Amino acid sequence: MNPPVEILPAASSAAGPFDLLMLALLLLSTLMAVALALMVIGFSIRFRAGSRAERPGPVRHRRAIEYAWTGIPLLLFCAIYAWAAYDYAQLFRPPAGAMPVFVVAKQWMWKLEHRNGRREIGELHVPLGQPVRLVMTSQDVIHSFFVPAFRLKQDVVPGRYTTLAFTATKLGRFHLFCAEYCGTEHSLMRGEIVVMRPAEFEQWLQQGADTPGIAARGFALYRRYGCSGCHEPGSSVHAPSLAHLVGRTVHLQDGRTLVADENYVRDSILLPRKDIVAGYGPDMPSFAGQISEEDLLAIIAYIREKPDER
Amino acid sequence: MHEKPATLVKVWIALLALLALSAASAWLRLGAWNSVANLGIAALKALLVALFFMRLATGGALLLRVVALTALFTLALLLALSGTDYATRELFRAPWDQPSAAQVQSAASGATGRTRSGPGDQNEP
Amino acid sequence: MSASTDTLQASDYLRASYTLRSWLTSTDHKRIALLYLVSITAFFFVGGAAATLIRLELATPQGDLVSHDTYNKLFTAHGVVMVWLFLIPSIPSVLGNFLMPLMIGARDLAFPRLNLASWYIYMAGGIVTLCALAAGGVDTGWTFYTPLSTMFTRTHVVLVLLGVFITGFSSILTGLNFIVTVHTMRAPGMGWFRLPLFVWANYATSIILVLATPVLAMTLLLVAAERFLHVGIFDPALGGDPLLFQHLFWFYSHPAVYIMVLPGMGVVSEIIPCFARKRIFGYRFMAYALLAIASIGFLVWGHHMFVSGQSAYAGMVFSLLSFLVAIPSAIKVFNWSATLYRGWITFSAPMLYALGFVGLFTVGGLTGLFLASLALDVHLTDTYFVVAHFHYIMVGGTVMAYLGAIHFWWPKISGRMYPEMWGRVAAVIIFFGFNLTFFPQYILGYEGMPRRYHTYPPEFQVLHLLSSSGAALLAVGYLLPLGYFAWSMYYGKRAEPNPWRATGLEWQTSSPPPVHNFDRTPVVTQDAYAYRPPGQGEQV
Amino acid sequence: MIPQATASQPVAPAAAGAHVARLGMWIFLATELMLFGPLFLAYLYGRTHFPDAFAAASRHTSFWLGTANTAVLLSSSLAMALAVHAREEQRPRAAARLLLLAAACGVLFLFIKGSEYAHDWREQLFPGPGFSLRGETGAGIFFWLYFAMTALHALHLAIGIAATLLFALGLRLQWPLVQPAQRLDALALYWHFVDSVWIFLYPLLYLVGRSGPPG
Ligand code: HEA
Ligand code: HEA
Ligand code: HEC
Ligand code: CUA
Ligand SMILES: [Cu+2]
Repeated sequence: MNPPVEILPAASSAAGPFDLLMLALLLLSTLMAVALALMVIGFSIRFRAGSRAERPGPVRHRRAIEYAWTGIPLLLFCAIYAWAAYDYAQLFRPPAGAMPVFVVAKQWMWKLEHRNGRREIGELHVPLGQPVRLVMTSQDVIHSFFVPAFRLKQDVVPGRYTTLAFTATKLGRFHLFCAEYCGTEHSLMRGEIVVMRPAEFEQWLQQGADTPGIAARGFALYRRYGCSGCHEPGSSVHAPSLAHLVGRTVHLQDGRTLVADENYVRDSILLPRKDIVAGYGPDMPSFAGQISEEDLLAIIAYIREKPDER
Repeated sequence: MHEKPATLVKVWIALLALLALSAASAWLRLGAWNSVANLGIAALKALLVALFFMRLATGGALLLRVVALTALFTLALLLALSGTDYATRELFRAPWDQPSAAQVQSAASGATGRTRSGPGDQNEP
Repeated sequence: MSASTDTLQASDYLRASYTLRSWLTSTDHKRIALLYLVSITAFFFVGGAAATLIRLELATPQGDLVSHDTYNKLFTAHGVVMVWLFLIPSIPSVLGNFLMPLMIGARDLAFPRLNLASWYIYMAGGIVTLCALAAGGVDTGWTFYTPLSTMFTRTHVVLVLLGVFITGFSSILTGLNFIVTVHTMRAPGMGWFRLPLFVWANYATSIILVLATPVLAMTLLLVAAERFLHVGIFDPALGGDPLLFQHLFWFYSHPAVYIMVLPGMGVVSEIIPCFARKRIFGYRFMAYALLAIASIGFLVWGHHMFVSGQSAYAGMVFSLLSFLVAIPSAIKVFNWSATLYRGWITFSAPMLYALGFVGLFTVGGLTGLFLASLALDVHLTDTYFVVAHFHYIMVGGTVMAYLGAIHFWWPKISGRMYPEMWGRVAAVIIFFGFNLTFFPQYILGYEGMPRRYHTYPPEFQVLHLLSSSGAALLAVGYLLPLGYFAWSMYYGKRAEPNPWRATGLEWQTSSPPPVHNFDRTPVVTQDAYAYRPPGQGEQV
Repeated sequence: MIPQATASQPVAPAAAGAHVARLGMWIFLATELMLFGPLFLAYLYGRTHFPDAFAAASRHTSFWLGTANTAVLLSSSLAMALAVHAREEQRPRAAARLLLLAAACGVLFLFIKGSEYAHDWREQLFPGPGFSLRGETGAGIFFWLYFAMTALHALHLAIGIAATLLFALGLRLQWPLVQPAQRLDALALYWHFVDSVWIFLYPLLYLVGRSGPPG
């Protein structure tokens, strides 16, 4: 049990800006609420029916006041909005070289896999001070990855990837909650985040690497499902090279262009007819229903790191 | 005060002509303009129906016109604001996702066999 | 018409006939309002019973009172019953029905039979929902998020959807009736800017009812279809999008929160001028603000989806719009406060409730701003902070206003006075019980306590205990009015036509009003709220 | 505000009946439009995410039947508008005949629609097991929306037909229920609305990708 000395630890780089904005808004609204309360209570006492307060004539109705108390909140609100939106946008800009961790949520547990293949359930070890980027999906319903000490939360949606980036700034163990209601044992879908010193983390990571590494597993799957049969140079099928695909700009047949990310690769595998690459035919078969979420993540991890063949 | 039967018949003829036009235009290869033409014609037809058959053109229908427009506008809101989500969802991850980071990484990690080196060492110079 | 106060009026609407049948087939808006009053009160206690069990369970961190599934069904039932069967119809269907025709000087609503039909539809929906709950309930939360509701839960989703679906049509018909009534049935001289703000509020509410509820109806049908036929609109495996449901649901449900609060604002705008003996400050701004809330309210639904995987750009648009919708609310709070200035204020029970509304709505609204702030919502969403936010507005705000309204118009409705002393005691108990229940939840939420949690880490227990004890106090506060209103029906002092010396046409007719509302057509010659200081000319 | 009694007339609604009925019906139509809203949004979603599948699926609908049906419905609307006109000119018999004509067009529409459904059934276009366009992700969504939208429309039309027949009969037999002119007016508004919905369903469901697959 955490001692209630500190209401809530601030353990990520997002927590500082959050608490600052929270405090600012708290002050502003307390100010407003107290001012209003004083006004209402003050008037109530001063102008109670029996009081002798002066009430000279009918209150003249001043438009100016009304415009003022429309306009001033408007300006304040715009300022808060801009501040909050700026902080929000920062959450989507992980520093370069963030360490990827793959997360698969299911009723009612968290399955996590590090890049070297070390897997954990319900617990996530991360190094202190280094950016981490979670690539998350769900096998069934919507869940939500919530770490209060980090002030971060992101829904985990079936059928696509959502990401969450953070840098831990405090050693220790922190709650991990599932925050989106997901059925019977929603409240038991909890876990812990363990923030370790980088060196210890490194050690920890090496200990339990029970598989050859997620990308290597992906490579094996890549061959097992026959992707290599079409996508490797020298294959007889006319299919695009997948080297450096993630992050590359892709031109589609219908004229659109987009930057390939995990969701795009995922859709290419499961819904190949959705976005056809310019210059290729709609020949890729759909693998929907054949590859498990974890295997998909492994294949994508492989494609992410796939070197140039040439 | 209301439309004469002759007007109504004329409107009907116009409607049928528009129908023929949209049916025919659908067979032309106009790309995205096919839809624009079809839906534009549909809007025109609906406008004719509303103005003449439903009598929004006649005087004294101001309130009714407001009701009709409000409903259309609300429907448009549903489509448009949900549309902002769908139209920008893909945009949202890609540019902020630092594709360059991905490349830095894959360049650094080299061949796929080299998995034993943890990600930590990339970040510690 | 003031002479006949103490004589029994054979023609008043309560005594026009006594049989059950005459009540169940009445097209008199006043009788229909009472039908609603009875049924809505019953549903409130059903929802309250669920809340009681929730708070009991949460008194300890372990799930020792009920099982996981039962807990999940409890908060779902609580949300569904409170939102659709209690709060949405509460003020419009009971007081709106009773008062709108009286306030505009009409004999009835534009479509009296439709009005009765609305009640039957409401009851049908309510009974279907209750049956579904009795048959085992449903565990999706009141939000029915897909794909949990479509593919995973094995509870009675479709039956509950059907109940809500049916209830929706009752809302639609009520809204339609109100709009047409306000447009076409105003008494001579009753121009738009002479309407009491309560009428404006119900008019604005009706616009939302009419435009948003059908979307919910179709959305619920789509969920049912998805469950039966698995068509794939919400299933990513078939190309669908689970978030599509959220867009559709919140397109209705955000405007619906204004359905729940606008009528309360209308009530408060009647009560405060009356007990401050002053014209409301900034009448026109108040009227425009109601319309502004109703219309901008349609633009902000995406603020429930900031971390759902919705595009961040869309999030930014919705956040900005959410701040905009707060402006008219701010105007209202300021104007209510300003109305007190230089008034002659008395503190009868309705006024206590109204002031309670202003305070608690402000706190709830201000915390709404926290949630609308993108970066803050990332942490606060789906925690008890949200639970506290909406209870502050819905319970602290609207339920307070509803109770205030019942007290205020009780003399008109029943022809009897409620016991003033008890009214004040209950108001104070409710105010303190409420804050004790829900203020700790803000702190819980900030500390990260997720909502819809059956069990929780032990460090949250202290605050949960405070909240549960507050709920007990709150329960007492809610049971009191039930008791003394029932008492006053038989033993209360007889009410004069206008016990509060209020303006407004409803006070010009006898208490309780005759079946036809007015003996003679009222002709309006003054603006609303023409209050004068005591001694400077009487009202009636 | 002391209301002054001008006359001792009983309180009567201030408004003319015609206005009340029309306003009520228009507001009802607004709710009807919003009822279709989620289907349109689902369509927008599917169409933008699976443009090719939607085009391919739409090519499986019956172009000619859909077009003919549109013409039938537009004509029914003309008959309805003329009926209202006749009723206002105090020619109830002519009005009744025109109503019958409108209803007949409606029935014809439903008949054609039914034969279309039968055709779709044979072609296995009902999404579900045995759906013939399984391979094309998104085609299922298209056809589901196709059936949902057209069925909802047909339901509305069927209600309209029933009401129209009642009115035709009532006008002939002089039932008091259908006598007030504004009631027929309201029915006509409903009918034209149902027609307008179809005007949009037609290009959305029948005309997508008619000019052939892209490329
Ligand atoms: C009657 C009900 C009601 C009302 C009126 C409101 C009003 C508002 N709500 Fe609330 N809300 C709900 C009921 C309501 N809400 C419910 C039920 C949920 C949760 C649903 C669920 O998930 O189950 C919810 C959730 C909710 C969320 C999503 C939280 C989440 O799940 O992440 C957000 C986010 O933006 C939000 C914002 C707002 C805002 C900005 C207002 C504004 O309209 C408030 C405006 C009022 C004021 C701002 C106060 C007065 C103003 C002043 C005194 C001005 C002076 C102030 C300054 C100058 C600072 N609400
Ligand atoms: C609209 C109105 C409304 C109202 C009036 C209330 C009233 C109350 N609600 Fe609320 N509540 C919601 C709407 C409302 N609620 C919604 C929409 C949700 C979200 C649901 C979801 O997540 O899906 C929610 C969720 C919710 C939760 C969160 C559950 C969770 O996330 O796990 C809690 C917890 O404290 C709670 C408590 C209360 C309490 C203590 C009251 C009190 O004010 C109630 C007081 C009334 C009484 C206490 C009744 C008195 C009667 C008796 C005492 C008789 C009892 C009889 C027996 C016990 C046999 N509610
Ligand atoms: C029968 C041949 C074939 C097989 C097998 C195949 N693909 Fe493809 N793939 C293609 C073709 C052709 C394209 C280009 C057309 C398109 O975009 O659909 C393509 C496109 C892609 C793309 C998008 C490439 C880009 O540049 O944007 C990805 C990613 C991809 N495939 C991954 C895979 C994976 C992973 C597998 C195995 C699980 C696989 N493919 C199996 C033929 C194949
Ligand atoms: Cu997983 Cu809640
Ligand atoms: Cu909202």
